[in-house]
Order: sequence, then structure tokens, then C-alpha cells
Amino acid sequence: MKQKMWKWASLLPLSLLLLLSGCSENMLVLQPKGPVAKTQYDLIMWSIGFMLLIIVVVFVLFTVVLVRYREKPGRDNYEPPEEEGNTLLEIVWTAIPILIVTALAVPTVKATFALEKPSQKSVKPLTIHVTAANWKWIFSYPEQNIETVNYVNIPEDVPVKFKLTSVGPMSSFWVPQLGGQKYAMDGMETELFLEADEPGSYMGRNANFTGKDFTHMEFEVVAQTKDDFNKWVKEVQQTAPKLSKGKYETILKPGLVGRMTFSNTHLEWIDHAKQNSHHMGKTEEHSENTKHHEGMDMEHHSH
Amino acid sequence: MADTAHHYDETMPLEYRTEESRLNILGFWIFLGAEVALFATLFATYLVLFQRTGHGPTTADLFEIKDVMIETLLLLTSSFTCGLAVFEMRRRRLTGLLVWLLVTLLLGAGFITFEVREFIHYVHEGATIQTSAFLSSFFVLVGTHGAHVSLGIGWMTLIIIQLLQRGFTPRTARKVFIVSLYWHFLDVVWIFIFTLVYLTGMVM
Amino acid sequence: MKWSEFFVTGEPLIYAADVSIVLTMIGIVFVLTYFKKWKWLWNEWLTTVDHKKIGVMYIISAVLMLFRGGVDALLMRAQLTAPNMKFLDSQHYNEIFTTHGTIMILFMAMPFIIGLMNIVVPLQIGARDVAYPYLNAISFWLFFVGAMLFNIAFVIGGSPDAGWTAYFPLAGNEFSPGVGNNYYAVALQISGIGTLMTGINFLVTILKMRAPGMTLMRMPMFTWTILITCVLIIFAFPVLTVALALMTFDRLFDTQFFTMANGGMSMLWANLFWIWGHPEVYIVILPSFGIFSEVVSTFARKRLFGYKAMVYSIVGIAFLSFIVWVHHFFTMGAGAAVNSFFSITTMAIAVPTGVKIFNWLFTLRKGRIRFTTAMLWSLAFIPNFVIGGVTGVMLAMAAADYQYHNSYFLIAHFHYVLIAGTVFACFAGLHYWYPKMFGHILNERLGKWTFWLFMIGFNICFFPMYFLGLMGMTRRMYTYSAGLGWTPLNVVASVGAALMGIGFIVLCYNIYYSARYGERDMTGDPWDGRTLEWATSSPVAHYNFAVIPEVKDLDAYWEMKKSGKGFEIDEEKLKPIHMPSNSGRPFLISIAFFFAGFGLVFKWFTLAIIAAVFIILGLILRSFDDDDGYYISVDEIKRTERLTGKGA
Amino acid sequence: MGANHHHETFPWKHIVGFILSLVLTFAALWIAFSSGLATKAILVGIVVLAVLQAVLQLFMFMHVTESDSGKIQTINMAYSFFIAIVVVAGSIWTMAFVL
Ligand code: HEA
Ligand code: HEA
Ligand code: CUA
Ligand SMILES: [Cu+2]
Repeated sequence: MKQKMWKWASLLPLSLLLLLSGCSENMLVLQPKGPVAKTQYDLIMWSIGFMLLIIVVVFVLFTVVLVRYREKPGRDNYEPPEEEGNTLLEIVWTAIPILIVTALAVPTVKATFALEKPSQKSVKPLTIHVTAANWKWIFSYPEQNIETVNYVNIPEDVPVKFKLTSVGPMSSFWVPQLGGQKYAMDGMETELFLEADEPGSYMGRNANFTGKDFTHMEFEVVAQTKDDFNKWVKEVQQTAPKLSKGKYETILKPGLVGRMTFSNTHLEWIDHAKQNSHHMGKTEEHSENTKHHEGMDMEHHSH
Repeated sequence: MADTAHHYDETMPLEYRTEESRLNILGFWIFLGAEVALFATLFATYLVLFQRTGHGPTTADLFEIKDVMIETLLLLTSSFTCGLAVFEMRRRRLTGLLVWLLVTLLLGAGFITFEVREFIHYVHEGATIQTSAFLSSFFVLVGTHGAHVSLGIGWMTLIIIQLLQRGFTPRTARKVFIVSLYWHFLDVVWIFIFTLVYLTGMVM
Repeated sequence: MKWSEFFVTGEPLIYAADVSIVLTMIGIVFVLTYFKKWKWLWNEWLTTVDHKKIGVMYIISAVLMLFRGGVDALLMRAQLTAPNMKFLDSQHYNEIFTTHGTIMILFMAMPFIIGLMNIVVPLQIGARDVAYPYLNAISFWLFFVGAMLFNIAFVIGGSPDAGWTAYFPLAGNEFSPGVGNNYYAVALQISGIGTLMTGINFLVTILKMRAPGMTLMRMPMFTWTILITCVLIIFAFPVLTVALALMTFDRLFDTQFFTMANGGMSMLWANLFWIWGHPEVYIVILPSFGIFSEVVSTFARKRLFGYKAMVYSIVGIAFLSFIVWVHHFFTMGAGAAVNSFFSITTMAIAVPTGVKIFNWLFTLRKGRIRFTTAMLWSLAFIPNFVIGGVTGVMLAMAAADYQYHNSYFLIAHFHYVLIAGTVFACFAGLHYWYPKMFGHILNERLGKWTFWLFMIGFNICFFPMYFLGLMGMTRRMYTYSAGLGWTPLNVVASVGAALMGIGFIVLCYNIYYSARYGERDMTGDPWDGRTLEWATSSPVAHYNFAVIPEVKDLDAYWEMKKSGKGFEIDEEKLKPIHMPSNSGRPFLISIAFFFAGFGLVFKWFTLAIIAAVFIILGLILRSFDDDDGYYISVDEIKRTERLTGKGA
Repeated sequence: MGANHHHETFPWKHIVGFILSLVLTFAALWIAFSSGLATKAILVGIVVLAVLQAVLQLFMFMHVTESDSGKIQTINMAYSFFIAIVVVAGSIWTMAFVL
């Protein structure tokens, strides 16, 4: 029984290695394809090192103690000593974790501040407005005056400033290989800088639960060379249909839609990032009807 | 801890005479600690939301200092008279205790009357709890305080009845003391409402 | 509302549930009537104010809820085993993970812990009861009706489906128009009030009712952790109360706290939820630390190493737990300064926790370690929890968390801490204190089977999830496509979950088996324990201690045994014992709460108001109540003590 | 015990407390409307006065230090103020980026 116990314990780090090698080609987070994801990758790797060290230390101590001090024939009469503690030891195992935490905190803070800004200063970032709606992603390129749904093309080596907002539940914009996520919320705007090092197709998802078809709320990020990107923009501007208010309303309706491309943006008439920007009418109408009645009710219940 | 020496200590005020009373009073203090956390959350909500007025009125549109001052003075005074009630109780004067409790009750009722009038006034100006985030948080914060005061009035009434029935006993004394703690506490909460809701709302 | 909407319809699973609920109820009624047990049920259980019985009722409820939450978990695992499964549709999956999370944390882990603390704390501090026995009964019944209200949702009206975090605006009327989230708001509110009162009750109990000689620094570690947990409860639960109240207002009365229009702010919900939510996870872990401390020290036959440091570290953890909540929404965009601050405070918790881990290891060192079932759970806790803890620290690194957030990496983290921490502790405590509750020991062989099945299953289930997270699998997905390469690890995880399920079945069988054939505990001290609860008989006499013990050392009972005397009761010293009377009112008031809650859920305000009147009536009656309890005579005490064999 | 003030025959403590609370209230009023300070300074000023007044109530009217649990009561109140500050300031700070 006791042997089994520590054998099992030592199996854990082993299986970790096994799994790591076996599945690594799928581990998107560990395959950064841009400076943002790379920063995070470095931080993750740095921390994993320390964590493995801690795990090893604890597991070794644990195993040694269990093997040596387990009750076994011949130790039946052993009476453990009374010990209250050991100040020196306790200082050691307070101090070392403090050092480790410091070693983790410094790069964390650095990286956290760094990720608020574009990864390079020399290149002007491309701005893309991202609107999350149930259950699709809408991308607007204000400078290029084009709009896409459920996919987004970006040029390589150019920082992209995603301005995130939502028409509905809080969503989270996540492209694991390009960098960590950020929430897109109704009536406000958050900013996320991402950048791709090399052309390719990267999976993007909504990471924050938004109800029925949340699972399918995926998009593709296509990183292209600058030339390809510019070519694509021109093509869209010339060939894609115009987005009308009516069409836009149908896109916003809850449900799944395929990919779409338009040669103008909905920002012309509405920016959901503004507080109280949308279906104001509807909400107001609703509260208009019930206002007085339930207002009075309220008084009864809370007093 | 069972320090039996204190059990029948005659120098101790009546409300501390029994073990049970001492436990209840301490428990009530702890409960007040929880109430602080509760009101703090309501204040946090209010302070985050009070400038988010949507299309509704703002603090400056709504608040009037005169009403607020009347409410404040009523409640401050009631806290004082409630203190006097306990003072009289500790001198074993039942009549004094009852009189001051009654005065406290009346002042509290006056406060509630003014508050309800204030609320009705707002509602008639179209500022209801559904109008905006600001108003929702305003009504809920101030309303929760008002609900507490109303509860206190009901509770104090019950205690007055018990005092009339049973006179001074360790149990009634303890109840008076606890309700007085509650009442003073509500005064403290009001001071923060006065400061953080009304004064702040009028200067910002 | 139409009747067809009132009952959830159109699902074989639900119909099966309906049928089984009705059958179970008929069965219970039949058994009670047939064996003429109604009176017994009322007198012994429904009206009891005895902390030990209340504790047992908490634990029974918790095990039932573990079953319910566990079945939910197994359903989820079944759905996720293969890509594009059609076993559950998205709506059902969403309801299931919501109820799974909510039930496991609020109606399983919390009551399990509270049950153990009800049974053990008064005994450990040498008290006859808690400070407010009557309030204790109210606390239990409020928790219970809250849990029942939450549990009926899936057959009446529909379950909540916005996650246990119920983020707005998703949980608001616009996106969740049904009654599901009303259940969430109201049921949690009711049981939360019960929990808050438990916190106050035990804080006062521990501070004021300790046996003479038991200074703070001689309190058993479990009692210490409960003391600090009570502080967390007292200051965290009011925040939940307010958050849920605001949610209720938004959903029932169209206020604008978290709405999308008119200035509402959905982020504020997340903020308030986690101000409570983070302390909440420490509310369920600190007592667990206490349980492990007791078990480890008993079965290593050694005093807890570094007792003082252990105490300071719980205080430190509790203090920090109130200033870290933002780590649950680093990705909200509050800025680098905010994130950095909360990152650092969060990581700081690793330090006091580490102190505890090493102190446990050094308690074991030089000990004589007996591998009882309770000890196996406690030992397994150490390596497994460290995995969960260090990955928690990885999550705490804000910039890196942008990559882990809402992924299966997070799911793995919190199951590693919740299961290897809290659930292991509950099982350890259950096996350890079982004789105190029921007078017999849980079968050790079956216990070990449960342990190995559950522990191995647990690792197989959740370890792969770290990697699923790194592969980009997000939480709350009801399915995934084959091309993503997530299939193998999901299969592995589901196998692990099945093993845990089998382990749980063995545990249930063990409870039945031991009740019939289990070894009776005649001594009251089957493990050679160290703290005062082992000085009582098993099961414990109604009044706990015939004579209040004098405490001279940290491990009070150990010290008594070492000095050769044991805990002797001098019959000369017996005095009549004052006990509180039973009362049916806590139960009845809570039933009124149930109906008030039900009325609110369906916006049947008349029902709610009528029920509220009953509640107020109950409180008024209580105010005029001057029942002073009763005395147990010396003769009766002598009789009881001789019977249990602990007397002189 | 410190609870022995039932020997007194005149409620001095209460009267002084009451007068002080009136003074503090009107001082806050004055700062808010007549002091002409900058908004920030006004806010700081009135909050400080409110805290003073809370402390006053606690000690003058509620006798927080009284009884053999006085220490617990005082620590409890102090800690609850700490939590209050954390909740209020913390929420404002983390939500400030949209305010
Ligand atoms: C029992 C419950 C429990 C416990 C104890 C913990 C403990 C910890 N948790 Fe966990 N956590 C949860 C339950 C718990 N958590 C839950 C339920 C969620 C998700 C809720 C949801 O979203 O649904 C969550 C989510 C969560 C997040 C949010 C992630 C996200 O949403 O993106 C974070 C981030 O910081 C975090 C961090 C931590 C840390 C740092 C600890 C620390 O306390 C851990 C400390 C322990 C150790 C570190 C190991 C022992 C120490 C040593 C051996 C010393 C040496 C170590 C070092 C120097 C590092 N947790
Ligand atoms: C203490 C808390 C706790 C515990 C003990 C557990 C236990 C388990 N959890 Fe839980 N889990 C949470 C708290 C907990 N969980 C929380 C808070 C969430 C987040 C919810 C949210 O996102 O909102 C979550 C989410 C969560 C998910 C993610 C869902 C998603 O995001 O899509 C998964 C997926 O595998 C999972 C699995 C499991 C499993 C397999 C167990 C196992 O340990 C269960 C073991 C099983 C049993 C003990 C019972 C066995 C029952 C039987 C054997 C009966 C069989 C008979 C029939 C079927 C008739 N949990
Ligand atoms: Cu967004 Cu309505
Ligand atoms: Cu947390």
C-alpha cells in the first residue's frame, strides 16, 4: 500500500513529461506566432520552471518522510519525540517562497505593463474595431472602410490595435497563438494589441461564455504579407457589397452566420462602444410600460 | 470563557448579568460588523454608478439640502435620545427609559415620514428606481437604510411592550441595550449616506 | 405563466428525474409511516437544536448534493468524451455546468465543512453547545430550504444556465428571460443568510465558550481555522447578499444595476461577485487545512510542527484573501497598475500556504505514520494540492493569465484545489470523526478502495485538463470539433471521472455496510486522538461533557492521557446541566422562507408576501419567547455516563 | 469593566456627544457649500468628518470598549472598517477605467 502510494506520486511528473511531448504540437499557447504571445510564452516558461522545482522539492520530501517514518514492523514501540517547531527552518521556508514570488512578480509586472502598448514603436498600428454579437465576431477597419464577419485579415509584423466592444453578453477575444485575451463588453471599449510574426491562419475564439451558441463563436485570423494584405483590402473595397442598416440588423440577430465581407463599416451609424448606444429604444419602451407599476411594488417589498 | 466570577456581579449593568446576555450582546456586535460590510457594498455600488445617469436626472437635479438636513437632524437627535434611554435604564428608572424610547420611536417615525415623502417626490418627478443605474443604486442604498430604521421601529415597539409587561429583567435590559446598539449604528450609516450621497452629490 | 411552462417538459432525462423524485418521496413517506417514525423524525431531528444532530443533517445533505453535483459532472464528461457528441444539447449542457458549479461549492463543500464544524468544534473546545443553539437550527434549515429551492429548478420552471458566476448581462432578463436565474438569486440568498448566521454563531462560540485553560494558543488547529473562516464568512457573505439582492431587483423589478442601457454596468456584478467569491474559496479551504492538521498530527503521533506559524499563516491567508479578487477578471482591461497590484497580492498567498505545507511535512517527519483511510486522504492532499496551488500562482501572473483565463487550465487548477483540498478534507474528516457521529467506524478496507479509486481517478480526470487549456480549449463549451486534437485527452479525463464515480459508489456502500457490520467504537477514542472530542463517548452524550474539562496544553486530551489520568469524571462534581429546549419554529420559519422564495422566483408576489408575514410572525413569537431551557438531573447524567463506560 | 457609568446622575457624555455630532454635521455642511474649497478637498474634508462622527458614536453612545468582550468588539469594528474601505476603494479603483 505504502509503496504504491509513492510510486504513484513519482508517476505524476513523469506523466507530465510524457503528455508534454505527446501533445505538444497541439498546444497553441506554447507555440507563439507573434511578439505578444511570445512575451507571454516566456513568462509561462519562466514560471513553469519554478513550479516544477517546487513540485519536485515537495514530492521528494513527501516521499522520503513517508518511507522513513511509516509504521512498520519493528517500529511499533517507537514513540515520536515532542517537537514544537524550528524557527530556523520556518524562516527558510518562508524566505525561499518570498524570493520565488519576487522572481515571478517582477517579470509579471513588466510584461503586464508592456502588453498595454504596441510591441514596436516604429510602425503605426493598424486599428480594427471588433464587435462581439450573439454569436459572431464583426471586424471593422475604419481606415480602410471595410468590414468582415467571423474572420479578420491582418498584415504581418504590424501591431494591430483591436478595439473591442460587444452588442450583448460579455465576450472574450482570444487568439492563443497571437496573444492572450481581453473582454469585449457592451457600451464600452477595451483595447488589445496583437501582432503576427509570420503569415498563417490562427484560430480565434470567444473565451467567455455567452449562452446558447457560444461554443461555435470562432473566427479565423489570417496573417498575410503586407502586399497580400493591401491587395486584399483593395479587392474588398472594389468588389464587396455595401453593408446596409437592415443587413446589419439581421446580422446582429442571435444566431450563427457564415463569413461575410463588406466595403463599408457599421461604424458609420453606430458605435456600440458608446454607453447606451444601442437598442435604447427597445429598452426604454419596455420600462415605459412597467415603470410606474413595479416601482410601487418595489416599495412594498423592500420595506 | 466561563469566568464564573462575573456571573452575579452586582456592579455590572443589568444587561450584562447573565452569560446568555453577554453572548448575545457580543453576537450582535459581530452582526453589526457584517452590516458594515453590507452597507459598504451598497456604498461601493452607489459610488461606482452615481454618475451613470442615463437619460434620467443627475444628483444635482434631484437633491435638496433642506429635506436632507431635516432627516439628518431627526436621526441624530433620535440617536441621542436612544442613548439617554440606556442611561436611564442603567439608573433603573423604568419611566425614564420608556419615555426616551418613545421619543426615539417618534423621531425615527418622523425620519421615515420625511424619507418616504422625499422618495414620492422623486418618483413624481419621473425619477424612479428603474430610470437609471444612479437611481437604482440610490433607492436601494437609501431604501435599505430606511428599511432598517423601519425594522428598528417595529422591534423597539415589541421591546416597549415587553418592558411594560415584565419590567426590568436581565432579558429585557439586554434587549433594550441591543436595540440601542442597532439604532446608533443606523445613525452612523446615515452619516455616511448624508456625506457620500447627498453632500457629494450636491458638490460634484 | 402557463402550466406547460411551469413544469419542465419534453426531455426523457427530466421525465426520468420527475419520476424518480416522486418515487423517492412516496418511498420516504411510506417508510416513515410504516415504521411509525414521523414522531421520531419531528422530535429527534426537525426540532433539534443539538449541534451534533444539526451537523449530521448538514453532512447528509452535503453527501446528497455531492451525488447531484457528481451526476451533473458525469453527464458533462459523457458529453465531452468525443467530439460532436449529441448526448446533451447546448441548453442542457449550460444548465448542467451551472448547477454543477453552484451546487458543488455552495451546497456541497460549504455544508460539508459546516457540518463537520458543527459536530467537532464544541467538542474540541470543551463546550456543551454552541453560543446560540436556536439560531444554529435556523441556519441549518435556511441552508436546507435554499438548497431544495435550487434543486427543484430543473423540474419546475427550468435551471439557471448562465454559469455559477452568473455574469451580466447574460444573466439579466434580456438574455435569460426564464425563471432559472431567479432561482439562483433567491436560493443562494436564503442559504447565504443561514451561512452568515453560522459564522456569527461559531465565532462567538469559539471566542467565549472555551473550556477553562484553553487559551487561544492552545486551541486545536481545526478550531483555529474555523475561527478564521467565520471571520471570512462574516465579512464576505454580506457582499454576496447585496450582489444577489441587486440581481433580484434587476430581474424582478427592472432596476438598472447591471443592465446594458440607462447607465447599468455589468462589470460591477463581476466585481461584487468576486469580492465575495474569492474569500469563499478560502472559506472552504481553511477548515480543510484544519482537518488535515488534526488528522496528520493524530496519525503521525506527533504534535503539530510549528503550531504558531500555522496560526499566523491562516491569519495571513485570511487577510490577503480580501484583497485579491480582481485576479478573476484580469482580462477586463482595468489597466496594468490594477492588474499588477492584484497579481502581487495573489501570489503572496503562496508564502503562508507554503509555510503550512512544510509544517505538515515536518509534522510527519520523525513521526510514526499510520495509514488509516483518514490519513491517506490527508497525505494525498499534500502533493495534489501543491499542483493545484502552484498552477494557481501561474494564473496569478496577470500577463500570463490572459492566456489561461477561461480555459481548461483554469478548470484544472480549481478542481485540483477544490477536490484535493476541500473534498479530500471532507472525506478525511468524515472517516476520522465518523465514530463520534454514529458510534461505529467506517470500514477501513472499503475506505481504502474509495480512496485509491477516487484519488487516481481524480488525477486522470483533471491532470489532462491543464494541457487541454494550453491547447486552447475554453471552459463551458458543450462540444468541440474533431480537428482540434482535443479528443484523446478528453477521453482520458472522462475515464478518470468514471473512476471517481465508482469511488463514490464504494463510499456509499461503505456507509451502508458499516452501519450494519461496522466495528462499534466502545472507547470513544478509536484513533488514540489528541484533542478533547476524543475524551467523550461515541456517539457523544447529549450534553457532551458531564464535567467541563480543564485544559493544560495544546493537545489537551493527549496531555491527560500522558499524565496517566485520562479524562476522569468525578461523580461528586456533577451538577445539573442546563440545556436549550427543542423548537419547531426554526423549521417552520424556514418553510415560510421556502415559499417566500418560491413566490419571488415566479413573481407570485401574493404568495411571497403571505410567506413573509409568517416569517415576521415567527420572529415576533421568538421575541416574546422566554423559554429558559431545562436541566438534566445529576442522576440522569450518572446513568448516561455509566452506560457509555466513560464514567468513573 | 468600564460599564459603570450608571453611577453618574447626569448624562454628560451623551450631551457632549450630541453637541459634537451636531457640530460635525454643520461643519460638513459648511465645507460642502460655503468653504469655497476645490471639489477634491471638499470630498476629503467631509469624509474625514464623517469618519470622526462614526468614531464618536461608537465610543460615546455605543460604548464599544465596554464589557469583558470590549477588545473583541473594538477589533471587530476596526476590521469591518478596513473591509469597508477595501470594498469601496477597491471597487472604485478597479472600475475607474470606465467611469
Ligand atoms: C479551494 C479553492 C481554491 C483555492 C485554495 C485556490 C487557491 C489559489 N488560487 Fe484559485 N480558484 C478557485 C479555487 C481556489 N483557488 C476557483 C473555484 C477558481 C475559478 C472560479 C471560476 O472562474 O469559476 C479559481 C481561480 C483562480 C484564478 C483566476 C484565474 C482566471 O480566471 O483566469 C486565480 C488567478 O490568480 C487563482 C489563483 C489562486 C492562487 C494563487 C491560489 C493560492 O492560494 C494557492 C497557494 C498554494 C500554493 C502555491 C502551493 C503550496 C505552496 C508551496 C509549496 C510554497 C512554494 C510556492 C511558491 C513560492 C509558488 N485562482
Ligand atoms: C467543490 C467543487 C467541485 C467538485 C467536487 C467538482 C467535481 C467534479 N467536476 Fe467540477 N466544477 C466546479 C466545482 C466542482 N467540481 C465548478 C465551480 C465549476 C465551474 C462551473 C461553471 O463554469 O459555472 C466546475 C466545472 C466543471 C467542468 C467544466 C465544465 C465546462 O466548463 O464546460 C468539468 C468538466 O469536466 C467538471 C468536472 C467535474 C468532475 C468530473 C468532478 C468529479 O469529482 C465528480 C465525481 C463524481 C461523483 C462524486 C458522483 C458520482 C455519482 C455517481 C457515481 C452516480 C452515478 C449514477 C447515475 C448516473 C445514475 N467540473
Ligand atoms: Cu445590448 Cu440591449
Ligand atoms: Cu480567487
